Amino acid sequence: MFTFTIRRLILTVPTLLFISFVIFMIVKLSPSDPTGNLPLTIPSEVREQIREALGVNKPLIVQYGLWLKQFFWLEPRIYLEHAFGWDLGTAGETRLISYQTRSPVMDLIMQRMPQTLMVVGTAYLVGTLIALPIGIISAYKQYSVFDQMGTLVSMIGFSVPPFFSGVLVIVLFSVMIPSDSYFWLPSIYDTTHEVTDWESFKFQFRQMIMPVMVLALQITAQISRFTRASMLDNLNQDYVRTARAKGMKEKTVVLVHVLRNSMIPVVTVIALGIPSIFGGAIITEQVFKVNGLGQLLIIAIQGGDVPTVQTLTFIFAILIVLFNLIADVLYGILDPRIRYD
Amino acid sequence: MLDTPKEPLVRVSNLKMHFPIYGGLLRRRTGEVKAVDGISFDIFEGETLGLVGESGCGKSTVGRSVLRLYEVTGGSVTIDGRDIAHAAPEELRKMRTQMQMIFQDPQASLNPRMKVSEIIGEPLREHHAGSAAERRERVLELMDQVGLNRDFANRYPHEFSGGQRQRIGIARALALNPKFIVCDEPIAALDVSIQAQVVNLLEELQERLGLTYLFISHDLSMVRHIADRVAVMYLGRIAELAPRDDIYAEPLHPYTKALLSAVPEPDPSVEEKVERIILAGDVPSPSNPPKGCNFCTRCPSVMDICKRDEPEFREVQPGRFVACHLFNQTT
Amino acid sequence: DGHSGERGRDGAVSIIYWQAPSIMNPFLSGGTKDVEAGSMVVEPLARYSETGELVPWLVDEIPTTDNGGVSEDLTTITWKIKPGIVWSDGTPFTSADVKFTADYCMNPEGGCAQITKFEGVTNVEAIDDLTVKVTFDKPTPFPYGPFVGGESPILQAAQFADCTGAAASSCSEQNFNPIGTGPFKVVEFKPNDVITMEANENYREEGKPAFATVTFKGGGDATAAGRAVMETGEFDYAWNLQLAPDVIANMEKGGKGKPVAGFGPLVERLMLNQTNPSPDLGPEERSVIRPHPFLGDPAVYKAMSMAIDRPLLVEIGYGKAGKVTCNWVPAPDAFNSTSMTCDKQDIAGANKLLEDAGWVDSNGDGSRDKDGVELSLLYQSSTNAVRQDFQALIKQWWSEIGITAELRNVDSSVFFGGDAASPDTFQKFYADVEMYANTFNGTDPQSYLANGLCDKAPSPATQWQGENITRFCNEEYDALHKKLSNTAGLEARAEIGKQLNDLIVQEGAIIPLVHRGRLSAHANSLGGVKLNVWDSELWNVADWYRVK
Amino acid sequence: MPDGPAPVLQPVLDVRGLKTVFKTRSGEVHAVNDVSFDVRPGELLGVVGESGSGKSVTMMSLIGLLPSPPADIRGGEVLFEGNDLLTTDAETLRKVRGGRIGFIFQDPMTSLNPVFNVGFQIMEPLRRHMGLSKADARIRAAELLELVGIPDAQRRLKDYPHQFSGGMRQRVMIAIALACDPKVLIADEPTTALDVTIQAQILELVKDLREKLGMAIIWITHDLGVIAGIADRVMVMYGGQVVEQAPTRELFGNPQHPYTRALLETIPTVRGARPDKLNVIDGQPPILGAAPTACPFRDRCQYRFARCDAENPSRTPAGPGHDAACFYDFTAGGPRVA
Amino acid sequence: MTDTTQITAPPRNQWWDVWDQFKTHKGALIGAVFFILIILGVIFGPWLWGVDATHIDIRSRNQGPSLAHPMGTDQLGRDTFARMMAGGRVSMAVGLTAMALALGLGTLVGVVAGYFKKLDGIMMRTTDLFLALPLLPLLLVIIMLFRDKLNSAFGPEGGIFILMVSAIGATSWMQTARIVRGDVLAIKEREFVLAARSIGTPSRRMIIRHILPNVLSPIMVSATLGIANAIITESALSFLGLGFPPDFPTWGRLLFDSVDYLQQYPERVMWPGLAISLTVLSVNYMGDGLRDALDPKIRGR
Ligand SMILES: Nc1ncnc2c1ncn2[C@@H]1O[C@H](COP(=O)(O)OP(=O)(O)OP(=O)(O)O)[C@@H](O)[C@H]1O
Ligand SMILES: Nc1ncnc2c1ncn2[C@@H]1O[C@H](COP(=O)(O)OP(=O)(O)OP(=O)(O)O)[C@@H](O)[C@H]1O
Ligand SMILES: [Mg+2]
Ligand SMILES: [Mg+2]
Ligand code: NI
Repeated sequence: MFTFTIRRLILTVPTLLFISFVIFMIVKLSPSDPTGNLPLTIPSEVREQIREALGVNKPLIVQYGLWLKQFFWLEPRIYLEHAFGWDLGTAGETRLISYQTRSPVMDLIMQRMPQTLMVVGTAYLVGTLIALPIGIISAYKQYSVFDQMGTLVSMIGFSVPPFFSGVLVIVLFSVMIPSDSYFWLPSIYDTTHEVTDWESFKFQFRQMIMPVMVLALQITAQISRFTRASMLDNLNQDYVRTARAKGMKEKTVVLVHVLRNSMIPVVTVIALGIPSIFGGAIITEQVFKVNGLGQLLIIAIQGGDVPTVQTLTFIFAILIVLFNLIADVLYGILDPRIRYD
Repeated sequence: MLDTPKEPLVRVSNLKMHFPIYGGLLRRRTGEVKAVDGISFDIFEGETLGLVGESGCGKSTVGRSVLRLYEVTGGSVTIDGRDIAHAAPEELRKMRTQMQMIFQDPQASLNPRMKVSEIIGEPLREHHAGSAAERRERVLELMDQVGLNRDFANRYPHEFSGGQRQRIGIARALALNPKFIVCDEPIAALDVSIQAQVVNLLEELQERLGLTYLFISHDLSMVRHIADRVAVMYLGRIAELAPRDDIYAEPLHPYTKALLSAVPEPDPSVEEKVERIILAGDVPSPSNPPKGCNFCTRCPSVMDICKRDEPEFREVQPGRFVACHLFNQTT
Repeated sequence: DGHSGERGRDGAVSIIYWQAPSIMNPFLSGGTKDVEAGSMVVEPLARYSETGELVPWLVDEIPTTDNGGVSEDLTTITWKIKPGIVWSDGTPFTSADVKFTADYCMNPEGGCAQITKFEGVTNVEAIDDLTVKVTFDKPTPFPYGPFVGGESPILQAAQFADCTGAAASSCSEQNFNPIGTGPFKVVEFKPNDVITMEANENYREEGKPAFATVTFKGGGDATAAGRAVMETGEFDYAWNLQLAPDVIANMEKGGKGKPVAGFGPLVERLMLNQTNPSPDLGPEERSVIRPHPFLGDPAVYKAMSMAIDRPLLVEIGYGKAGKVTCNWVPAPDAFNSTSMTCDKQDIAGANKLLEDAGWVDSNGDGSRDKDGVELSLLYQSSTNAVRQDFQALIKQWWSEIGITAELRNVDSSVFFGGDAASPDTFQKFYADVEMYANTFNGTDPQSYLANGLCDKAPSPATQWQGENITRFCNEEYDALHKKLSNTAGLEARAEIGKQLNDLIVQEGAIIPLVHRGRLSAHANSLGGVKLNVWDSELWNVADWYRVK
Repeated sequence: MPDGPAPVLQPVLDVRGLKTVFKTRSGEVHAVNDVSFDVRPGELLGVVGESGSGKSVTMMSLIGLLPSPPADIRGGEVLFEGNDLLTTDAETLRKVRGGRIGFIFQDPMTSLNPVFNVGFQIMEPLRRHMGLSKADARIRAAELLELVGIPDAQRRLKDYPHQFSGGMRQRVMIAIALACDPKVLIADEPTTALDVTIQAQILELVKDLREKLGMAIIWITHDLGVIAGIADRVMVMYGGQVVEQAPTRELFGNPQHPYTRALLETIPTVRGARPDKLNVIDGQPPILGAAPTACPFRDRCQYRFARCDAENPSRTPAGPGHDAACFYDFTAGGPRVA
Repeated sequence: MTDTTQITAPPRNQWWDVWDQFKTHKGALIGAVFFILIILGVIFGPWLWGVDATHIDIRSRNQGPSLAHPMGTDQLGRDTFARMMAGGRVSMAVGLTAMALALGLGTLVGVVAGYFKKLDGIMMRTTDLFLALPLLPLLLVIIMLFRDKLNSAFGPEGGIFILMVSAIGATSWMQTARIVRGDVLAIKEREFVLAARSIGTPSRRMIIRHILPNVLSPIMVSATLGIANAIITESALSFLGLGFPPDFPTWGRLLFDSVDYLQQYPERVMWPGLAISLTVLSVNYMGDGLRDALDPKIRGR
């Protein structure tokens, strides 16, 4: 297991380098321009000067090399300095700067991380927690009314785009319900809100309800389908019959024997889904103004902010690769039959 | 059938088939499964050589290597005087008409999405034997030969019973008029009441067409019925090879003895008298075979030398070959 | 009712901009959202009021030739700073800061987005602590570029000392949290997300601002912003609600807030290519060679204009935030020409015009033709729902007068992106007609009117840089504009301006469609809002208060 | 085992008129038709029959292990310790399963749960049925493993099923079935998937255990050789019915059903004479689409006559402890007279 | 030794069996009926309805459902019903083509990787690589990148269509490739492949005749999921402003445009929302049914 993990980790390095190059080229070649969104009143010479100042016109390879150096060598050192108060001689070097905000990209990302984790993470958790029982019961009572309803609801959840469901709940809960009502929910997420006491916690809870539920609907749909399929696979296995033949209670049979086996693929699917939540929640973030990583990315793309797009996309790629690895390792840990060495 | 000419049709010498195992940090080759580890035998024209042994001892691998369905690790196989193990692809393709195979699982060995006529006709089409109409005629002929109703030509395999499916497999093997057929456990997946049908059919065809069989099975009683000579395999090697009557009457190798004694007798009065040699323990893994004699971990009459030296496979009586240190003295 | 009292008496106010500010330093961005967010903190010497007049801000009076602030030869202007102004950190605001600001923006390595404000400036001199003299390289009848309006505020020299030139971008702390003289100061700036501000305790006016804190939220879309102010009441002020009129009307029914509109010089217009954009020509010739096969014919462009039902366009696209206009420069009022009318659609008239000019559909393919030239054109615009509606409508009207149009829309970041390698920029104008909106800063259109000068036409030689998008070229126009740049006095200037405007429209370079206003919304409980389209919308945020 | 005059004991398990039907999309499958049999304490009842003859379904019906749907038990009673297992409540049934009746399944490779260690799986019934503490259960589990001949039992409790070979897994299954000292052990083809040498080991083990523990065993197989070696009494099934039932020796010596006879004749042996040609049973097993109205074997039967097509024969005595469901009387050499 | 037993079923194509099985799955059947209705509707609908989807009738804008306009009209007075059908054409075409592309690519990669051991490593690494690329962001970038080049080559609609389809297709083949590879690996070990090899069948024919027909069922299931996925992705891209141009109706676009009017004209949201959901639902149910129908194990029962 250990050597497997190490081996996979080593293998990720060239993969990631290659991915970074691909992303760089794609992003770089895209025709969007950092000055494209400026008002028309700004004349073209000025635009050209701005571009020059941003370093847009340097040769591609130089830019890529610089990016590599900044991302892999400079930024980690800066974080080490922050964390431990060391001096690693980063003082004079230029960090990875976003075109739009003229501030270090990594700081932007760090700033956005809490929002994204908070909302999207909770949604993932809630979605999973709802999905598992639905999946389990649907499988155990296959073709029952519950199962049919579960299927229908989860498929609708899968097919309704969040820009629709999001606006729908906003109209229902923020507009139709008077704002002094107990059931009123805020339509705009306050990212500056800090939880300090019960009241502020309640507010946080209320403002999270809608974005979390809209996102969770999609997650629930997928995971419950998957759980159901996995449970169904396992319910027909011979060992289930063995467990019954041993006189175990139905509850034990389903929740101990079958569940444990079914969870192996489900857990890995859940792990694999985690990186996608960072990028995948873009639309929901947009609808509820939860300005997280997704919104950062969209704004950066629209503004031709190459360093931000490049870095964010690459971080997503790292996350995907990492969670792939985690999923595999998890598989190995959960399933005693799998031995990677 | 002892009057078979003494010229072997198939000659296998020191055949080795090792499957690599990869592992470690860089997926290096860390070992190998020695599925077949240096075996030699001849099969004479028109005879049936039975190959028996426990599951996983390498029987199927031998059968497949002989037909070069695997790229062998070492040794040579000649069929009808031509080297199979090292033939070039196109040459090999031509030689395939000479040698065919019948498979263990009649369900799995037929493509579920092809009609019976297509399955049987495939080798013909592959080797451009005749026009479509001629091929069709030949297919029907083959179906008659194996006792399949001509009306079934347009059905799919799943519409047949196990025994019928095995007949389809046999018809396919016969399509190109081969001389040599490897039967890899053709009856293992069949119900007792159907096994006999298939075995009888095979025997009948052999008589009629002068076929040569390598008959692989773990069912010792069936092998006794069909084979002229029998080779007993254990863990990638041949433990004993002898004419059928000799081996059943007086097995030499301790493993053969144990194997034969373990076969239950469907007759209580005989069964009671059978003296069982119960072997202890399980078969070692072929990736990590014991040092010395393969069988030394389970052998009831194990000696010190067995754990050190590998016994030689040699002729101890005329026509009887054994690989066991017990027979070192006898020549 | 809350007009006066102590500073910070009204607690919190919340503002939503659906485009999120990414930086507080207007010199590094130029985006309206950034300029306006910055305007709450950093201030210019003078501003434009909601009526477009110059008002002194950090000075006591506007320098003019009358009061001697502007030299007789129109080459210098001298600003006298109001005494006693301090930065929010308590240090005094001096002429050194003003001079520094000029140096900061004029540094060629800094990539200053407002450099045009300093066009022609040769020297900025701090005469004494409270006096600054700006010298221009030639007589400048309108010398109110530098230090006037939200785009050109004063930065604190002490804070930005290390941020000049190439270092400008790496000063994120300064750029996010500039020290200013404005009513508020930044507490926390989250780029592209939210800004929290609090009242500047050193603000020069007693009892202002009324609000102690500001939450300035960015992101989302105009619909959500409007809804948050007018329907759910979560926010007090929403900026620039570019929404369909009936959507706005419906939101207003929410009863929590109301929309306010203001009109600057922004005009949605059709630009008619004066050169030949035919793809058969090579890249060096396309949109360079004159004339256009048919757009130079007055009958054609007049008919095209007559076929358009402008009131309907306004109703569908902009509602309260739009007016019918026939002018290129519809504002300020003094410059708004009244010589043309165009608020009636006249299909029959247009048809007749074309008929009389010999344009008939001789081959029956639906488009009129003459001498083998078909009246069929490519009509491009940026990708935007309202523009596509306009395209569809106009295409239909034109088809009624026998002109077929092929529609095309290009993503706005490409269209306006100015990438010399892309064939789809509005500058290259590889189409017959294109539609977009443009405006100018401040109240003086001189440099805007320069967009009709022959030598401003983009071409391969200038890497397609240049603002004369239609490639309009008329000697009379060039001469008239020259005269403008040497004329002082508002009335005289306005007269010339109107002539220029009429000339370019009548010569068929531009078909103005809609005079677009800015529509914002504020909560009913927010008092003191004066929508200003000539400067930052938030120009008078110090005067805002809560209606009790 | 000698099957001398057995002392007449009360049967521990008495099955009467069991009928099981599967409802499938393509209609009903009458898998078990009116099956009756019993086992006495200490007796080993062998059950033979070709694939699909209903052996497994019969046994699983007994203790309610068939999933319903598709299975539907249409009738009969299963008397065990004074209860009818078919009608008793679920809780009692669960207590019987694993506690009083042990079950070994056909396929050792898939019958153990791959993600729990073997110790856990053996301890489960111990803790549930015998209420042992964890520690006690562990001790007992180790004993059981040792009993079924797995060396180093204490350590191997922690191993997972995939770490055992097929033979050992089958032994673990036996250990689980034996865990609570059941009165009846049902073994469904426990050695079919194994090699002869391993099979011999397990047969030896079962003989031992039966002597030691004195339980009744029902042993299902299609291998008559195995039956001959261990059974006291044999029941032959065909087409969802019991067609013959007799003490082992009697059955092999004097088969009274044409199917049994044909079966015995087809089987080659490794000992004794070698016939030139193997006998075969022609034809196909019956399709169990409807409740039988005629003899299920008639299509393949060489003794078939008119009555076979009209009526389904019921089991009639053919000797001491011997009965067969056939209209043909082999002793007399002609159709049985009613 | 002749078999006397007659299997009385007439000889028939195996697809009849698939169909037989499929028929018994009620959900799948209803799904298929809906799907076919939708397809027929969008293909022949505009032709029967005869109202041009781009025709502007400014006088009758923002109308509710009526006889003349069964689904009402939009802000320019275009007939929503006609636009729904025109949009459905595009959405369906995007769904089907993108699915076909993803499927083709996925199957090709999967089969090649599974069948040729030598290519397995590199193919699977490539697949992993694609899996590791953050798709939505890249999709956005790719669309920005190529949109205008293709627009100029194929016209605005053709260009964006090609782009959409290839972007969605090129970023969603990996799952199929993985599944197919897995199945091919398993099928390669099945004895009938060995049997074919023992006859001397070369690889090409082996793949076409033996491997492909047997990986059909996972491919079909991927296909149904692919359609749904493509339709949804297209609508998400519309929302982010990167889909088809605003004047070009697709269901995603119509839905997005009408979200602003949610309160005034709720039916405008309903139509495209309903269409997308119904299509996805029906396709999913069809997938369920197909999976069952194509699985010989289930079919055999
Ligand atoms: N392709 C392969 N790669 C690696 N190992 C293999 C491969 N094929 C077979 N083996 C191993 O080689 C050994 C011999 O296998 P083989 O299939 O020849 O046995 P067998 O005697 O035919 O058994 P059975 O009676 O179960 O068919 C086994 O240990 C098996 O695991
Ligand atoms: N779940 C099921 N649904 C429908 N039919 C079934 C089901 N399970 C078993 N059957 C049918 O019931 C009959 C008896 O099956 P059973 O498993 O008892 O046979 P068996 O005698 O145990 O055979 P084997 O020796 O192959 O184990 C068969 O015809 C089988 O097809
Ligand atoms: Mg084998
Ligand atoms: Mg069974
Ligand atoms: Ni057997």
